[in-house]
Amino acid sequence: MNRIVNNPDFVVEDMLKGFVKTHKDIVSTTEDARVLKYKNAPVEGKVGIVTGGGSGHKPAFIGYIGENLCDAVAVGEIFSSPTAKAFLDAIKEADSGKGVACLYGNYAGDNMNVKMAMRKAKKLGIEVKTVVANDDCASAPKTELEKRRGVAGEVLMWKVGGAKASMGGSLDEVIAVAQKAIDNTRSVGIGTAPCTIPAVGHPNFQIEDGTMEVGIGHHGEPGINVQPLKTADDIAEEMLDIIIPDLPFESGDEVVVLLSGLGATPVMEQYIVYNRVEEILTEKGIKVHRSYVGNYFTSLEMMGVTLTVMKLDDELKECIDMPANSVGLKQF
Amino acid sequence: MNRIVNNPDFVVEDMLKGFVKTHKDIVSTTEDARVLKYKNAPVEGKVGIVTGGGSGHKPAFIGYIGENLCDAVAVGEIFSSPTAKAFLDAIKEADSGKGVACLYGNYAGDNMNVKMAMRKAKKLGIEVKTVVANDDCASAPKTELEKRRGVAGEVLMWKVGGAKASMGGSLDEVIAVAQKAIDNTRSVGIGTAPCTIPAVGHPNFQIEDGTMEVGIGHHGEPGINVQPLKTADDIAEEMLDIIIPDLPFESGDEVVVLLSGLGATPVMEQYIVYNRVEEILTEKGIKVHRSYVGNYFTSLEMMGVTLTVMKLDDELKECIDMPANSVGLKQF
Amino acid sequence: MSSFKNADAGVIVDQLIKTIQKERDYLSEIDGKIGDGDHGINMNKGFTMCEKKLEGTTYNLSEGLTTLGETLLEDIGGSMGPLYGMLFDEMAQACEDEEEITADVFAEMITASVEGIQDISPAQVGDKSLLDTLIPAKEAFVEAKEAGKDFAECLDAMNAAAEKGWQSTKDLVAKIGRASRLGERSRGVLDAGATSCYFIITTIGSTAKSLL
Amino acid sequence: MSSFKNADAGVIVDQLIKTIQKERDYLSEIDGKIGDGDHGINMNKGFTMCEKKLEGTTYNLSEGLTTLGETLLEDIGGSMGPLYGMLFDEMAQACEDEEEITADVFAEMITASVEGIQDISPAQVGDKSLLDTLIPAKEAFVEAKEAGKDFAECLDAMNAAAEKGWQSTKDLVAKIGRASRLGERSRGVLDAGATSCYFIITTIGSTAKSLL
Ligand SMILES: Nc1ncnc2c1ncn2[C@@H]1O[C@H](COP(=O)(O)OP(=O)(O)O)[C@@H](O)[C@H]1O
Ligand SMILES: Nc1ncnc2c1ncn2[C@@H]1O[C@H](COP(=O)(O)OP(=O)(O)O)[C@@H](O)[C@H]1O
Ligand SMILES: [Mg+2]
Ligand SMILES: [Mg+2]
Ligand SMILES: [Mg+2]
Ligand SMILES: [Mg+2]
Repeated sequence: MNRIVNNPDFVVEDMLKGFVKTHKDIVSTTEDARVLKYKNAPVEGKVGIVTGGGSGHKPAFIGYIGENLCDAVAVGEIFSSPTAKAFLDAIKEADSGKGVACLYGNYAGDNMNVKMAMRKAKKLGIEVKTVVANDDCASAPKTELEKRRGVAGEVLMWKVGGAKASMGGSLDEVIAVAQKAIDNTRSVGIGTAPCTIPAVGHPNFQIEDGTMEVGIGHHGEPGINVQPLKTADDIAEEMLDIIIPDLPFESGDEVVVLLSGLGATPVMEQYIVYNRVEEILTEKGIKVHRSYVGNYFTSLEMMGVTLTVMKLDDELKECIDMPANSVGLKQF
Repeated sequence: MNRIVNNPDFVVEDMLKGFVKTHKDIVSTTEDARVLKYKNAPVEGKVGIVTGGGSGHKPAFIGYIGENLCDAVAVGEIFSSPTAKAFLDAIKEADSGKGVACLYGNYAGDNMNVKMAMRKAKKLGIEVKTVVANDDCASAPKTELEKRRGVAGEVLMWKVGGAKASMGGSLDEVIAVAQKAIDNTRSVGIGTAPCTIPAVGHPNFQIEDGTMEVGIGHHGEPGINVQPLKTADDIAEEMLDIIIPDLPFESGDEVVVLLSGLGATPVMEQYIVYNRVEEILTEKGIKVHRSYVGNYFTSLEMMGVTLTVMKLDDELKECIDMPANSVGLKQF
Repeated sequence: MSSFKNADAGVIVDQLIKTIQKERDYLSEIDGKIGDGDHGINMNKGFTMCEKKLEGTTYNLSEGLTTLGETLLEDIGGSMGPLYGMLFDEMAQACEDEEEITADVFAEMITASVEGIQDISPAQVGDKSLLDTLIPAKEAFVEAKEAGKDFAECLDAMNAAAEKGWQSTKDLVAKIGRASRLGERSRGVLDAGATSCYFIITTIGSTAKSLL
Repeated sequence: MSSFKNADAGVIVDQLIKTIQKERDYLSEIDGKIGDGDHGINMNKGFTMCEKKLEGTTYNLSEGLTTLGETLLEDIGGSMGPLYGMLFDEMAQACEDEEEITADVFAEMITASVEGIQDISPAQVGDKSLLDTLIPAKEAFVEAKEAGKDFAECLDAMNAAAEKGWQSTKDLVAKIGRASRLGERSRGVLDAGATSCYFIITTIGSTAKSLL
């Protein structure tokens, strides 16, 4: 095991300490050790944006705390939902009285903990509404959208929701646009090597060398199929063949593309895949308004990439183009 | 091999295409396919900043093209120096008539190619001066500073030199401050797993599982010794024990710390190491003015981290604190 | 006796803590077969934290259950935190105003716990989860009571149904949780959550019976 | 004859290209032992690019060498680009104004090439690099000439010294380049750059001799 850690049971605690030391210009700690907040949160007169999830996805989730992004984040153990208390505390930290939009991903644990937190928030008189990201095409058929997992599309959901809140949107407006964002977003992942949770010490799933798992989830959830590893160009095509008909994206559409590495795949390779992604989209008459390439949503040192495409309208474009300042996404 | 590439002989070409598509807001291509430039370069009345090196170090080198950073970068094959022509063309693209500071790392190939480029630049009447980064403590004893390699300290050298040039510094002033930056910077790397050049197909060096190589270079150059893998805290201490006495850094100093992953080591682990680094520095009375943690200078999917510490004076601090906008480093 | 005192029944919570601590490794072992092998660790962590909070205090049943539920909700994330947190919290609320825990009160406690869990989880009987233990146990208790059985007999019926429900998970294909990704491969082994739920229900049942 | 015409000697460049193409795999094989196994690939890439540029054109020796040197500098990075680029560039410059290539001119060519390389590389004889071939070859040529030998005899001396210098690298420990990181483990195999330099020098020597 080539992990650089101390006690593997306390990697999240140790990581948070280092994170806060490094980014005190953006984030601050709260009374709850499992909640970090934007240093200016709650922002007066603004709807609060909350998210949360298991650890191991750097820069997600805490890396998206910041200006025009998330106000507070609940932090779980590696690949495991934060507690209901952490979600509740994040909600409290984010609320300035205008309500809180909790924008998170569709996983059983997160769903239950958010529900518990919302019950308690209601008692405290805090209005909370949710958008549950379900952008992963590979996790369920189109007829069961509500079963689909949330993956890197969450970054775009936070970007859009965070921007709307900063523009002065009401809770309903923020929820509506974040929901629109995720409804117009499709993702798929390709895995080429597994990852190891420090406290476990061995990979909790396998991907044979020379093969790739199409549709893999952010925790190694199995995908659509396992194939011999293809070229970058063919991988780009394979991913778009899943994503494009699913929404569907059509000639004349304008889109945002987010191509993220899963952790250990060199960014060089991500640009190689992205190059072909943009070529194919262009061939199909789909215009790339903006693209993000890099490690935006990872799974420890898993290898592979995820591709996320979001169809824009004027409102979404305005939100995507708004400046933002966080650890994971800085945009002027 | 879990590489996501097309023809392994053309990874650099393919990567550059994807990079330019993604970052056209910052970089642009030039007539030389192996030179990228800041879209506004040459910046009128400003000393040009040039660097270059082998590929595979994302976001270095091209990720540091941008506002108040590098104006043009020469791009080599994976882990191999760019051509003399590429360095020359980068120099030409960066020159606005005020001369060019070529700030690069101490490797035989780069030294020779830069020298050749400078001969030709001289014939064209372009004034070029160089600073050769040699921040890697582990690569030669202190008595042979001129043999030391340049590693992640180059990022700080570019930051400082780029800022000075944007502040209106003359070529001599830019060179002086960049030289001061690197003279006050020490780095060391710890490797925990090797990397594979796509065209080679197998790792070109070995690090046994459960061991770490202290002092490893950015291409797997062997370090000081190989040890059983330590905890993150002990690794932090081991690295500082090499760095601190070398300059030496002393109580009362203010420093910038850059902790970079080598590629596949999760950013979570980097924060864990950083946490202890800052603790130790604080214990020693050394104040961290600013820190950078993340994949700032990688080696494909090598595992491990490099630690870089730079001692500040007022001039260096002013340069480090200046805003910058590039792919690899965005600072407001 | 047909009831026991809330004030005397803090011991039920003590026994729950002891049981989970004792079964820690077994629970992880079962989870390791088709899950990620941490169920015992997760449960033990939560119950032991609760033990620490209760240490040196006096508490009746409803207070003990409240602390247990809150601890799970506050300190254990994942799925177990909210599921068992809800279970104990609802049980506690259903008896917090009662001095005497009668069969009627107990029926309300276990019914409330099932409803609470169903409020946050879409899991159904047959999905291979703790509900395969919990729901039959609740139904057996309620049916026995409606059939006019006394409290002790109801508890026996509940315990027997819990065991049967637990064992039923062996032949099920997981439709929920981590194991669901294994499809057919999840058949043939017991479910970890159903196992911990079996220990929890039968510990409550046996300890309650001893108080009658 | 004691000289040959610059105009007739483009063939030297043609022979250099053919030699490197022929020895490509051997050069990589040698580099693979203590380097990264790409020396033949790097050299072949540069020389074949030069071949393409020269195709369909006529060129004398200095023009051919200029194109070869420029191609290496422009298209081959790493260490080989500047080192051999410099070597051929300096050779070309030393004869570009000469119609006749005499022993004196040739001595200047090879001397300039050594000086050019030393201008950019700190490598010394004994460091296990191409200089272990090149410098003895140059010295042998110059000494033979100063001893009054004719051009052909000087070239023979040069070729013999090149071979001896090349073979000397077998017992050396690398002090420069990639292999230097192996320390003692770099002893016992020939140096890749010294090998390509041996092929280059002896191809120049033999072809030049055939033109006399
Ligand atoms: N949505 C759900 N509803 C009910 N029970 C669930 C649900 N998800 C998981 N479980 C139960 O959780 C158990 C696993 O618990 P545990 O190992 O502690 O959590 P994790 O799966 O996060 O590692 C499963 O055996 C199953 O009984
Ligand atoms: N600084 C140097 N000076 C002279 N020769 C060198 C130097 N560095 C490397 N060499 C030569 O280069 C050869 C290796 O060339 P090649 O394999 O093409 O490049 P690389 O080492 O970058 O893969 C070595 O065998 C050595 O002779
Ligand atoms: Mg788990
Ligand atoms: Mg588990
Ligand atoms: Mg080589
Ligand atoms: Mg090489």
